Amino acid sequence: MPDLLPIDLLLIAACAWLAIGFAGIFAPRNLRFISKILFPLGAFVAVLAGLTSLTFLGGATETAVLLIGLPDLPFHLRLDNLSAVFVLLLGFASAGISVFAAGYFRQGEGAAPGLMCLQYHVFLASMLLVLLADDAYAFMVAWEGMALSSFFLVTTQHRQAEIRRAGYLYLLIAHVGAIGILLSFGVMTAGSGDYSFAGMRAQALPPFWGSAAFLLALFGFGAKAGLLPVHVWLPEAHPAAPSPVSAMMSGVMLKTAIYGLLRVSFDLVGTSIWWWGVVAMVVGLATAVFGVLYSTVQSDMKRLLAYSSIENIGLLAVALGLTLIFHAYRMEALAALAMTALLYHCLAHAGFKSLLFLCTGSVLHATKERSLGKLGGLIHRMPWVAWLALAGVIASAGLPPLSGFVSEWLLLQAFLFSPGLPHSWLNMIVPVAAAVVALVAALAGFAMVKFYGIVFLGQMREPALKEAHDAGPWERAGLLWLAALTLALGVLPSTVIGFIDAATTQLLGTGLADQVREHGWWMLAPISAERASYQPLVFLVTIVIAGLVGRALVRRLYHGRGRRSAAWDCGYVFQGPRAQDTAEGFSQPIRRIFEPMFRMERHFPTIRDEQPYYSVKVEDHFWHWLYLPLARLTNAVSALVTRLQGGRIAIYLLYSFLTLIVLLLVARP
Amino acid sequence: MSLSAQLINLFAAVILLLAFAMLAQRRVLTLINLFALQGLTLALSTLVVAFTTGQAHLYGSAALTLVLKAVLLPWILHRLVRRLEVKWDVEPLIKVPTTMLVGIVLVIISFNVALPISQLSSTISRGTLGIALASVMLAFLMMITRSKAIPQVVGFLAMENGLFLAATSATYGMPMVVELGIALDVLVGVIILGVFFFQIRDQFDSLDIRHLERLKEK
Amino acid sequence: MIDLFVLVLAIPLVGGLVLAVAGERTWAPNLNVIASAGTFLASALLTAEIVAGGPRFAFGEAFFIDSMNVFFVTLTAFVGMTTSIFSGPYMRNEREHGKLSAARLRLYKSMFQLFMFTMLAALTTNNLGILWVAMEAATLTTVLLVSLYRTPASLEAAWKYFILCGVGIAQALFGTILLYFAAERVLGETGNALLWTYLVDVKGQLDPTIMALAFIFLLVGYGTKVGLVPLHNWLPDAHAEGPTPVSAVLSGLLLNVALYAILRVKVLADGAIHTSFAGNLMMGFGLLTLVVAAFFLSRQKDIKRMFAYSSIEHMGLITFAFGMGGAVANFAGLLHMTLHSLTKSAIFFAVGHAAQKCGTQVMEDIRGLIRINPLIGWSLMLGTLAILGMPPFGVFASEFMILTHAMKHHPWTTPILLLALGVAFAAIFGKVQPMVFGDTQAKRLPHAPAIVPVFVHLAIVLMLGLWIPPYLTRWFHEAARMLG
Amino acid sequence: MSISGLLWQLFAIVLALALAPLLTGWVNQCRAWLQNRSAPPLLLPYYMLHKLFLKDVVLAHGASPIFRFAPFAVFGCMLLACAIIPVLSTDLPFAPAADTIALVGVFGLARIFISLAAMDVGTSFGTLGGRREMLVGFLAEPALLMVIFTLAMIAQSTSVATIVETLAHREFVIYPSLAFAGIAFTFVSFAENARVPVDNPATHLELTMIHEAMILEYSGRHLALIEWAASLKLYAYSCLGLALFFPWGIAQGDSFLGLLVAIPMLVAKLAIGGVLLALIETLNAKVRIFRAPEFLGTAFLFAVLGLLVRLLLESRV
Repeated sequence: MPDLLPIDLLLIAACAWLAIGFAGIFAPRNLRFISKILFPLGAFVAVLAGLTSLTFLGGATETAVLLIGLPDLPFHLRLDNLSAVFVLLLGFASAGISVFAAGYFRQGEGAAPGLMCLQYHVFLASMLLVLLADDAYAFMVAWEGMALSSFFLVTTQHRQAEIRRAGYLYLLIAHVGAIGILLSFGVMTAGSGDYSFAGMRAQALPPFWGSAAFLLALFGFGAKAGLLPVHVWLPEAHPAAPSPVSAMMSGVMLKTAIYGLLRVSFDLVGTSIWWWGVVAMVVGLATAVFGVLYSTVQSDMKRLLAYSSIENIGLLAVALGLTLIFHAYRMEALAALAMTALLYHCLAHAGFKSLLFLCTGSVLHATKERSLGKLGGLIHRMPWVAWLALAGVIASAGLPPLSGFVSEWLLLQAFLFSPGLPHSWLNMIVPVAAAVVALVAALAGFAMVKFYGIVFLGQMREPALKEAHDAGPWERAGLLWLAALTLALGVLPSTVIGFIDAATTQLLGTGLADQVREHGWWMLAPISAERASYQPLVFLVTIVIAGLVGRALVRRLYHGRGRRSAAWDCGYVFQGPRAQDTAEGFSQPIRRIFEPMFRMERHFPTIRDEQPYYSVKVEDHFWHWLYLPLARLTNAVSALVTRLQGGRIAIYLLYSFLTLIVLLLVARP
Repeated sequence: MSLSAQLINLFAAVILLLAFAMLAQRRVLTLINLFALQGLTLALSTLVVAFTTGQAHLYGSAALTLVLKAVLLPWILHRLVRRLEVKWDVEPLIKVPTTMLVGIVLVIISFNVALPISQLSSTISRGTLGIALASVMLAFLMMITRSKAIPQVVGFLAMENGLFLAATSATYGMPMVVELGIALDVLVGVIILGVFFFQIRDQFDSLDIRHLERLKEK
Repeated sequence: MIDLFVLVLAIPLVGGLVLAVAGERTWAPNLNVIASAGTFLASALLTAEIVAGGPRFAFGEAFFIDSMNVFFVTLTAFVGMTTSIFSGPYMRNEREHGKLSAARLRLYKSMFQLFMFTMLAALTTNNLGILWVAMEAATLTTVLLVSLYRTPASLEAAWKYFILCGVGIAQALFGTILLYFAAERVLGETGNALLWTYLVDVKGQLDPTIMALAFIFLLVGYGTKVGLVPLHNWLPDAHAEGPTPVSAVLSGLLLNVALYAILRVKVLADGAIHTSFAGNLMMGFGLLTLVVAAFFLSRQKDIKRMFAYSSIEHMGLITFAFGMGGAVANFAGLLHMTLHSLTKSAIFFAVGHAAQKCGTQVMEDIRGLIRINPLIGWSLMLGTLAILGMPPFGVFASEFMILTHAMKHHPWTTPILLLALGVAFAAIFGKVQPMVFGDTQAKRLPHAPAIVPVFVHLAIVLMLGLWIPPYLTRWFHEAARMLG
Repeated sequence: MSISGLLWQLFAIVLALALAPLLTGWVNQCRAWLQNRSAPPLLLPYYMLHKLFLKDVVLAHGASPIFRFAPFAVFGCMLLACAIIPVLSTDLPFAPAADTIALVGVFGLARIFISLAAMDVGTSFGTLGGRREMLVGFLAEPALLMVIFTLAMIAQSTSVATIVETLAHREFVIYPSLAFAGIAFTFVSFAENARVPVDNPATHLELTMIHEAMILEYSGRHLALIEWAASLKLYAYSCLGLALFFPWGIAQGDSFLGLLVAIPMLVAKLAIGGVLLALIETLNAKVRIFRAPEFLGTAFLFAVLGLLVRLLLESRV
């Protein structure tokens, strides 16, 4: 079919997802059909969508207008390179997640499988539509559809009150965010009443309104992404959701918010002011530091990952800020560098965070346990999951040669150029921001070691863990796919940048592809080889060869003998699993060093305690500083308002009477 | 000013006076009688207008008012009072002198509001529009200040009287079909209210509407 | 051939009278449904006729059907039909629970049909006086419906409803008199001075001072029935204490009809006054209503009461939309009215079943509906999401249009609107979610719930969010244009 | 990439492998002298390695494959680091494989592996060591990156080779920022190499140790590799410090003569560096673990100051 454009194919993919979803609802209890046919089918569609956008990248923008929508604002769709990059992300990440999900969903857990199948695929389709939407209405429909379907997925286990609460918080903040986005669109139409994106592009906004639109978008999309201070839903919702859903939300959905921010700030607003970048950067830094610190002190493995997602979103916001700053000063080459870092990190995070969340899913299935304090030593029972999780952990810690490092490296490179900025304050502050980014990256390593070490290594903390089983074939396939993506993104940066550069070029007018291509596929040198270069493959191969050669040599020159024995107990007899660090113990240094950042409730044992125990509960300051006061305020206003309805008919009549009198006296045509 | 115009103004003044009297009255039976008197005055006033202007349908209107407001409704109310054995409106929610003061303010407001309109009117009875509005407002005030169900209903009906007065004074009455419809509504309304009184008394052992304050926001 | 319009009015009237006499027969519930269905059928055919042939009169010039009210007629007849379908099993359950006697059921069915009749008459009449009469009659019929249970609470609610709406409507009568007065100065004493078709032709010549006063009285008067703050106090009580089908029609239809009356008058006022006086008043009331109702929501304990406040809130929004005026806002307002009727009645259906299942209207005692009966649970959930303006449900479409229009013409109102919508969302969703989800120990009911109407409503609402059929668009546009 | 370049690269790696234990031995010897002890033989580290390689590996029952895999990975990482840092010439084939940021990444990777391995057996000391190592790591890494940033801004490049070339082979300029960066770098390298103020390589007192606590369970060839890797790390840091702050003597191309000169220069510089290291270690005392953040915080502060000084004083040069 030669006349099917990529945008048509993507539309078909969205429809296919919807069809798959509705197919599930017709056999809601037929688990075999749903998990072994529908979910793999969904994964297949996802791969196709990813491939479609891969072939499209670099191509000319395509548009379509659908028959549905409002009478004078039908759904406009548009596939350009920016959308395509994110469709790529969506397709490839969700393929792995869908395959995993095929093996994950079981009978009798939460909602009926058919219902979940519907919600899951509607979620996918609406995310795709978000990326393709080219008018405010279609965007908002898709956006809220995404929020809604994911909300239902989050509350699958709705019998638990805390999960309901998490879902509520999630949908509420998503809704408030959506209001912000809608307002932002409204500002961008500049009163023209044209709510298609084309109409917004055509408007030249004065700086004040441009800034208003940007800030509203930052708030609105930030609420979805999990930027401070509207992040509170994220650590609640992610653990509540089934793992494939957490993976989808963290890996893909959060990126749609980044997509929206990019779309608004580089495409729709049309102007750019330097301090926007500073705002984004400051918010991003705060988010990143906050996220990573809280991630290190969590005792629930999914919460830990959720906070880690907040951190990554913060880094993305920093990259966005940097891009905006460079863009505002017309330093497009550097802006392109920062934006490449941004897009790359989106892809990388989609890969490794989905991978890690899926791993927690397997662990959860095998052990029924989310609390780090009751896990441990799972590498013995679940080698597949453990080794694949290691890839995610290394990438997530931002270490070479996997995907997380590439984006971090690009980001730091972009930071190094900030002294060229024609603004002395920025010159001073931006490098300090780079220092914070470095701190965040290092702390991420801490969090990841904690995660991996406590879940998979050490002794099993509970006897029941001996019964744990490894992931099934479908789950393994999904994990492998994502691990492979993580590896590919790690060692083939130039190739990947060759693809995503189309988006950068589209938004900024210039890209990195030419410089990158100059040096061959194995080497990443975004500006010039002299300035900075990175050859991940050499990296990987050297380490592997050094390890292997070392091993071979040692065996050849000496021997390979070994035996097993009990671990050395340092003279203590009690070296059971309880002697290991708990999750709380591991993060004790962090709590101590960064004490003011946490709101802690601690109980210390005293000498007189019959049964001494130590406990610590870490809470988010924002609850007490922002959300609870807000709730109290609303409540107070509400209490005031309800006095209107006091029950006395005489008073009611008086209202009516006074209204009439006031109107008669005051209102004049 | 012609005699009929003077007569109409007189009747209007009587209606206003009766409205004040009702506002001050605490005995339920007297209240109903005052209401009947107001209906009668209204019917007479309409009759004068009809006679003066020769509008045929105003005779009908006057007859309707007479039957309904001066006879039928008071009769129903009397029966109700007897059956329900209520004689006193225990005490108004606001003290009577205060109510009267507020009433005077209301009259001033009504006159001022109605002034620009009555200047536009060409009817013989245009000056009474302000009085009509004032009696609507006074009836309203009465409803607000009464704590028993029956006085409240009387207030409601007195309001209708004011509205009828307004209709005749400004426009020589509404089209007949509308007037009939209004009359039907009022009649049915009073019957339903009558049924209500019994139900309320059954449920609450009283017609004091202060019992009816349970539905509220806490 | 019988005039379709006659059928539209005659079926409910005759039905109501027959049911008043024979309402205790076994076939009576079916007759109720059949009469409603017949009304709907007739009105649908009438709509087709009007769409094809343009506006027309009936019974001389007493009734007038144009593209605006025919749409309300269809909507009213449709919701009436689904409500009657819903009320069959619902009322049977109520009876078996001993809450209602056979005589009361007879009263219910008869009054329901008469209520439909009064509303259809109010919508179609050409005479603003008759409009008033029909509105008052609608109050009377519903007063009986609200007090159907004869509990202290329902009596209190009905009493307040009667008195407040009675007083309100008396003010509307004063306004009507003033309007008549203004019109008579132009049209002369021909007796046509209350006929809409005549009035609309001469609206430019009506005296602005009188019209302004008349509009104030009419707005306060009919506004009481619409539920505009601070005239709304009867509304939550009446909704909460009456039987659920009555709550559904009150919210879904009566409020609309009252608003329709205001709209008709607004056209005249706008024509006479030449400033946005009427619009500004409506916008002010709309905003106040929206905000106050939103803050009311979070402290509710009774589920029907909460959704009653939600109705107030939406009426505020619609009033605001019509207040802004202009083609887009009017279009959005009409659309929102339609969608609100459909959604809110669907919600009340679901709520009715839910409350029946759990034996209470107290939200804290309703838990885990989705486990008792997934259909009821999902219908309440989806209905709630729809009414909260979640896409892809249609309410979002109309809210989107209202918001964007407000942003364009009255930017200062947008934060207020959004604040109210946000607060409402937090309140309603926070209460509904634990009702739908979670655990429960409720029992089964003897009669299967009539859940089809809910899904039919929601399906239409969903469709309108994604695709508004062109003929509907045309129709809405035409109506919006008539509103100016 | 020429054959001779490749050969020189291999030579540099072999040199690193050979010199690293020697450096460790030299430092130990100097320290002993300074502390008035009789010094162990200079070649003791080689004997140790040989002995360990000969011994059987004793694995704890709970040890997983990660435990066995980690020593090789750590060793590989350190070897890569040594290959990247220009010790002899700035123009070796591996130079573009990684810049300074990637170098920090390599150290981070090694740290992760060793920490994970420490947690693997599940003893109390292992996890304690692992967490302390990560603590030191997340404090040291940003400081190190800031040092690198300062240098990168001077050289307009993050590539180590370019930095060395800028500093050594172009016009000589006094950079005050370098002083700050140098101090910060010294602090960091002490912490990173488990040296005295932060850790004490000579102790096995459980409550204070970091590095030793992590490798308690290792034995035989695994321990040998880890020890060797530790030596390599010290060597790599020393070379990095020398390359960044005292780059003179490193050849520019792969000319035989230049490289021939570079080797003795390197050995001399390392010898002096070793003495200084021992001296500082002797003059200081091990601090409590929770003083370590202060120590490294100071390093971070210095590094940032260096950066600001660079921006304030030198950017207009």
